[in-house]
Amino acid sequence: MSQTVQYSPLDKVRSEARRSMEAWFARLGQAEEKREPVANVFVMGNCLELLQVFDVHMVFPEILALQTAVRKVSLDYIHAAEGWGMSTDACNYVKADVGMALKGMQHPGGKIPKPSLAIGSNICLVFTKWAEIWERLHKCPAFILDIPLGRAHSRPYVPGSSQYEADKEYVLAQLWELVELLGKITGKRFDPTKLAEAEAHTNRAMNAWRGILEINQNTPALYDALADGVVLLGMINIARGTKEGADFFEMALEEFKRGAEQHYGVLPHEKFRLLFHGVACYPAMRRFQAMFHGWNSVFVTSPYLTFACGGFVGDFLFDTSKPMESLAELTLRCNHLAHQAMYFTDEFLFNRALMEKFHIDGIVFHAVKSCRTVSTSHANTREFLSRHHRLPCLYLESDHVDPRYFSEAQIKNRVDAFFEALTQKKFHGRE
Amino acid sequence: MSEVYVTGIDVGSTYTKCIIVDENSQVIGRGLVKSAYRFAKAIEESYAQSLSDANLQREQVCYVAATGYGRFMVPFRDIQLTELTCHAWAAHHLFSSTRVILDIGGQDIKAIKIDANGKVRAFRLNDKCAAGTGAFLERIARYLDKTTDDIARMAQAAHQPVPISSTCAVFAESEVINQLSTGVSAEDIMAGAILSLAQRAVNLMRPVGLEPDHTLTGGMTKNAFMIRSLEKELEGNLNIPPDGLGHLSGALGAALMGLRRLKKLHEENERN
Amino acid sequence: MAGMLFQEEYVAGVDVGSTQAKAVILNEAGEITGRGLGDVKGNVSQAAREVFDMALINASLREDDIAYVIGTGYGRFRIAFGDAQITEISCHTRGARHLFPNTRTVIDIGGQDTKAIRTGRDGNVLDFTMNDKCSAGTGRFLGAAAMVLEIPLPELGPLALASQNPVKITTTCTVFAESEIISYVAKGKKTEDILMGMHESIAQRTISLAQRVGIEDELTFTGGVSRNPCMVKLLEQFLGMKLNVSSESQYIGAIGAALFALERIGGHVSEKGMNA
Amino acid sequence: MGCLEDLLYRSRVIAEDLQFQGPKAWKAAQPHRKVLGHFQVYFPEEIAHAAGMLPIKIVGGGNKLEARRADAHLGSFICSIMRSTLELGLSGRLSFLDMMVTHPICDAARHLAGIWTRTFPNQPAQILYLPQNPNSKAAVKYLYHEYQRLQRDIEQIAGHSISEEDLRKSIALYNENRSLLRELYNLRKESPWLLSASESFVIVKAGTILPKEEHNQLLREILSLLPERNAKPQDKVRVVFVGAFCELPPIEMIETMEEMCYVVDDDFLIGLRWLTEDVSCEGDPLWNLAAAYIEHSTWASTQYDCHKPKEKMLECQVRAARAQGAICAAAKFCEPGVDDQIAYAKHFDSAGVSYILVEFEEKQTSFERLKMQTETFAEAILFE
Ligand SMILES: Nc1ncnc2c1ncn2[C@@H]1O[C@H](COP(=O)(O)OP(=O)(O)O)[C@@H](O)[C@H]1O
Ligand SMILES: Nc1ncnc2c1ncn2[C@@H]1O[C@H](COP(=O)(O)OP(=O)(O)O)[C@@H](O)[C@H]1O
Ligand code: SF4
Ligand code: SF4
Ligand code: SF4
Repeated sequence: MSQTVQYSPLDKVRSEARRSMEAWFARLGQAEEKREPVANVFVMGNCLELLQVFDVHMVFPEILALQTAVRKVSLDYIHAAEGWGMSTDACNYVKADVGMALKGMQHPGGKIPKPSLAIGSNICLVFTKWAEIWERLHKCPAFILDIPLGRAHSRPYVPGSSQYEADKEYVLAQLWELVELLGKITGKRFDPTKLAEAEAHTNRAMNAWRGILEINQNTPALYDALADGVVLLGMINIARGTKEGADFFEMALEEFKRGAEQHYGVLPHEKFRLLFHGVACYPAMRRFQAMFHGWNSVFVTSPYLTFACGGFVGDFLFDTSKPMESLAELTLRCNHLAHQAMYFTDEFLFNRALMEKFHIDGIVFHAVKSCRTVSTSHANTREFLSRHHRLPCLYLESDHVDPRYFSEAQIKNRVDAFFEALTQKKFHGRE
Repeated sequence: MSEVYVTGIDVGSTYTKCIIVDENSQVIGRGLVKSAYRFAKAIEESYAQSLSDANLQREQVCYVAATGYGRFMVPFRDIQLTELTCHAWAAHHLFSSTRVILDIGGQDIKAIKIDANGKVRAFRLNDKCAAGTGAFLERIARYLDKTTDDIARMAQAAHQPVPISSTCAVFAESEVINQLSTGVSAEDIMAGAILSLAQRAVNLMRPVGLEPDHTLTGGMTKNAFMIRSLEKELEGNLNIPPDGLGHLSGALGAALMGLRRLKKLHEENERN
Repeated sequence: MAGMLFQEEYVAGVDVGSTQAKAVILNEAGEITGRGLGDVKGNVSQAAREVFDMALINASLREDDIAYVIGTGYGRFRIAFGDAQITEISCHTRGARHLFPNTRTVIDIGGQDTKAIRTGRDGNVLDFTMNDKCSAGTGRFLGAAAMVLEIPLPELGPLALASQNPVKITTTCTVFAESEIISYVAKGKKTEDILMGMHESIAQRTISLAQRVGIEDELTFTGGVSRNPCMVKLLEQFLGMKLNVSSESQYIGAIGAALFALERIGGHVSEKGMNA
Repeated sequence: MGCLEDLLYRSRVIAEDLQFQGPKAWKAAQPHRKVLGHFQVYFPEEIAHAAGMLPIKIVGGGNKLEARRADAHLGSFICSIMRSTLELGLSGRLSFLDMMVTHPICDAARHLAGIWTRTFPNQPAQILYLPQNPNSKAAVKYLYHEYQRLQRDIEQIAGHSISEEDLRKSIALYNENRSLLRELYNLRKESPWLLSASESFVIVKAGTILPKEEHNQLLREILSLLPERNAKPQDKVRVVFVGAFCELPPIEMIETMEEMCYVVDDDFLIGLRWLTEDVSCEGDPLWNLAAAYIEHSTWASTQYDCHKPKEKMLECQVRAARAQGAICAAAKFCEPGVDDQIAYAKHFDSAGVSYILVEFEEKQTSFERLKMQTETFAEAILFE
């Protein structure tokens, strides 16, 4: 990053992640030939650990979709899907995926196998719609895991309460139904020890994950929660519940710690520290990032890193002595928390303690036009925050896949104005 | 039935078109007038044009079918039909094997699928956004200080079309300025705009099914570059109504539908 | 200027918008000594040059007399002779505060953009929003009406004010607005009623936008559309408050840019502004 | 008993009342009365009714409401019913509500409770988590627990508890309402000239804010007068309309379609007709209510159910109504709606059912395109 040859913890993290990602694609490329079962799953509410017990390959259509954008081919896929009949308003992840199916499952990363099973959930209701599309396109069964989520603002959700227990019972019952279905599809028997093993790997990975999130409280920040965050998120999804994944995250944490000791900063002259909220703008990641780096600002954290990692609830970890129950509980709790944070945003995400710990100067909301799950509350939250907390907020609208919604001049205008104001505030004390 | 003449009038947002057919469905008169948003005047003028072209008096016309955006504004109409039905019918009449019809008008794009009898099976209209319509090209032409008639000629002269990525017809203008000032030629910009419009149009056709063969109707048939771009996108040939009837297809369809209706009424009268 | 004991310093602000380019020249006291206004057609850099030259002539100065030039507006990076660039959000705020020191909210309606800005006590931008990727509800919407109805822009507002029975314009698209206007013409609606409908629709959209940042008194209305008396009246009526509108309103972005330029060379006005 | 035209007029006035005068008057008539508002689509109103509350359905503001404030709170990609509902709140029209409930019908609507809480901190808002996996064997039991939770929350706000007997009475009242609505829809299928879809729409819509006792009375009177109505069948195409499961089309839009067609079946306010059979009053009434939601319910785009593929459900509906085609609508920006249009179109293409796809917005006031689409549709069927 800077001119002097400096140690960068990111080098190893990035190269290892790239290697894993390539290996993942390679495995997927062979799955169909080897007639191995494949499940389409989502980054939230996916019970990966259970799928590992049955040796099912996992395809993450969301990750594939965002990669089409990163590799600048998403518009082709979107066109194909819109030509097939999809609305311009529908989530563009779905369109990129449908486009891929229409193009014979060809993805820039390699050939993607057709699913033998689709596991949707209600975390995002587009998942259920998406699963319905797969039922029709790929003629595969769909399983919808229904997780009761947050009911109201600041309502306690504690183990032992009648609501919590009822919810847990419902989730657990569905997991057993999923086990039955997986058994039918793979012809394998359920092995609780194997599940416990996978959960133990996840526990290790999660412990390291927590350390990685916290380490960015350091000044300067060690990684960019947006660009590098995407790499980390990719890994936590494709490698969670495996030894490889656990090793990776422990390695990453070590690297970051070493970086911290050497006062490494992802930006050589860090001036502003920001919180990023929303889904990233993949079609123009670099240009987007450059607009912020140009002002020497770094994204130090992003709620997305906790939502989309699949298993993060404070200090809660799997209890491997009762693997199924624990899986139900973790799935319920982490998604409940994610939703509480998304719907009833203010109290969970924007508390003073967090802002102070990370020394945050401002919040950037990136509303994705075609993602209502994450973006519906953005404008309202922003309005609420800047009125009640007087926190500088920047609200941008574009898309996570469709490059047509990224208008450089317009976005740059907003970003520059935001920093002009922030500079006045931070360095000239004007308000 | 002697001396039967039927008129079809297509009152579009940009042009008002008129056709007179005789009982053998032969076109004997035509009129084309810029609507310029003065519909009453445009209707009168185009009708007068077609009458004089056909050498007919008003009284000799037995039936008038109106279509298009302003179909209800034709005071002397006997029936009104939508332009979807009329374009479909005209295309079916001219090319009996056609199954998919594309009409790019000033205000919208229509993709229509018909069956072997010319009946509309399915259709799609573009979003209510001007980004994908004839108006899009006209605005860019206007911005480049050119007229509608120049559009095709300019595009032909392009060397390296630059796509217009903006989703908004108005913002596209500022994209145009931007490109002009970086030295891109007006021709390349126009060609790029047509290409992106062609892409949108073909995308609209996809959901109704791309089975051959396709017909293009409406004002865009005058734009040879658009025809080529569409054919490239479709990877196939497009039927273009012969004899300059392309722009008049809506009116032609209306006239032919009118003739059919008239014959049916006669039959019914005779039966009674 | 030749013969003077002290060489007086001048600065310029050039605002290249999507529709029009504006330039102003200020002396060290922050007084406007020259203005230039022209349409942006075809070539952004050239339009910037032209209005700058116009302002120089207007101020009877040569280019060498100008110590610092700040470019703003959508075409700010295309101003070849500029020393720095600042967004029009900061510049409009700065300009508005200069003319109306108690400004807390700025609404700017230009050719393609509508912006709402909330400023703090010190004149810093606290929050702002702009219309999204659709030009609906901007000055261009009125431009469309002017063209279709063949009425010169400056007469739109006064004409609309005569309306008794405004129609309801529901199309949000600038381009389709043309056809909606036509359909009203065809139905025999009065021109002023159609115009009023257009104005009301823009005013509505503007207010919803402004509410995102929260509207505080005093509100200064800037940009080309602020020259339109009907829009001023409607905004005042809907908001129930008085607006500041300057006769320089279309130049406010350029003035703001010039004030920043003055600040860069260490002029008086900026100092005053800082301590105010 | 009034004359039919008066009753229809009265229904329309109630259906278009943006001031909620009826519910406000109901609340003011006695101290301690409480009103519960619930957003589209389905809500077990029986529970609130049994607690002595007036449950009313919040269905947006239509095209007469001027939205000035809500845009500040929602991005440009959110549907109109969300906007107008928030506008109703921001303009103070809903300040008389004692409780607001929303449902996980779609990703946008799930945010409503949070937005409500941030914006109106004094009005308790919550999400009722209706199950999205009705195919699980555990779904009824889960919903039973969720209804119990809701019941506790309602009791707290209503200020007294609900007995099983209260609940049974309410269920019986709602059973009657649902059966009257079924009768109304049957009548339209049999003799669409007696009652237009737009008239039926306002009659049903009046039921969103009328106390059920009064709505039942209104329905009974109208149903008894309809057979005598002086109207003769016309040569129009019979169609089924779907896509209004949540956001409602403007009345003028229904009227526009009816110029060319008889809309013989539709999904307007499907939530009021969600349960397709009477709910049993034997045994545990709350359990029965939960079981009915899973076992005897209709279908909609807002719920996944592998036993109810939407395109097949719609085809059955078209056939059952002896319709010549379907108008498959979707509200602009409504993801559940726009996604299902594809399934309908693909299926109908292969099954040979005539259909058109249309988009609408509740705030729409011009229907030129819709008119062109329905006319073409009707022309294709009439002129073959
Ligand atoms: N001479 C021409 N050369 C190229 N394009 C033309 C010409 N005449 C018309 N067009 C195109 O056709 C469009 C209008 O077509 P038309 O079918 O008449 O529309 P409408 O029915 O809406 O009036 C115009 O927007 C223009 O782009
Ligand atoms: N004399 C005038 N009276 C009313 N409106 C005007 C006048 N001059 C310009 N406008 C409006 O102002 C707009 C241009 O405003 P401006 O702020 O210069 O925009 P931009 O900065 O985007 O170029 C035009 O679209 C027009 O609608
Ligand atoms: S709507 Fe958002 S959360 Fe849902 S699938 Fe699309 S991008 Fe993901
Ligand atoms: S994006 Fe542009 S063309 Fe499309 S509706 Fe908006 S103003 Fe019209
Ligand atoms: S109309 Fe559609 S998107 Fe809007 S709230 Fe209803 S279901 Fe959700």
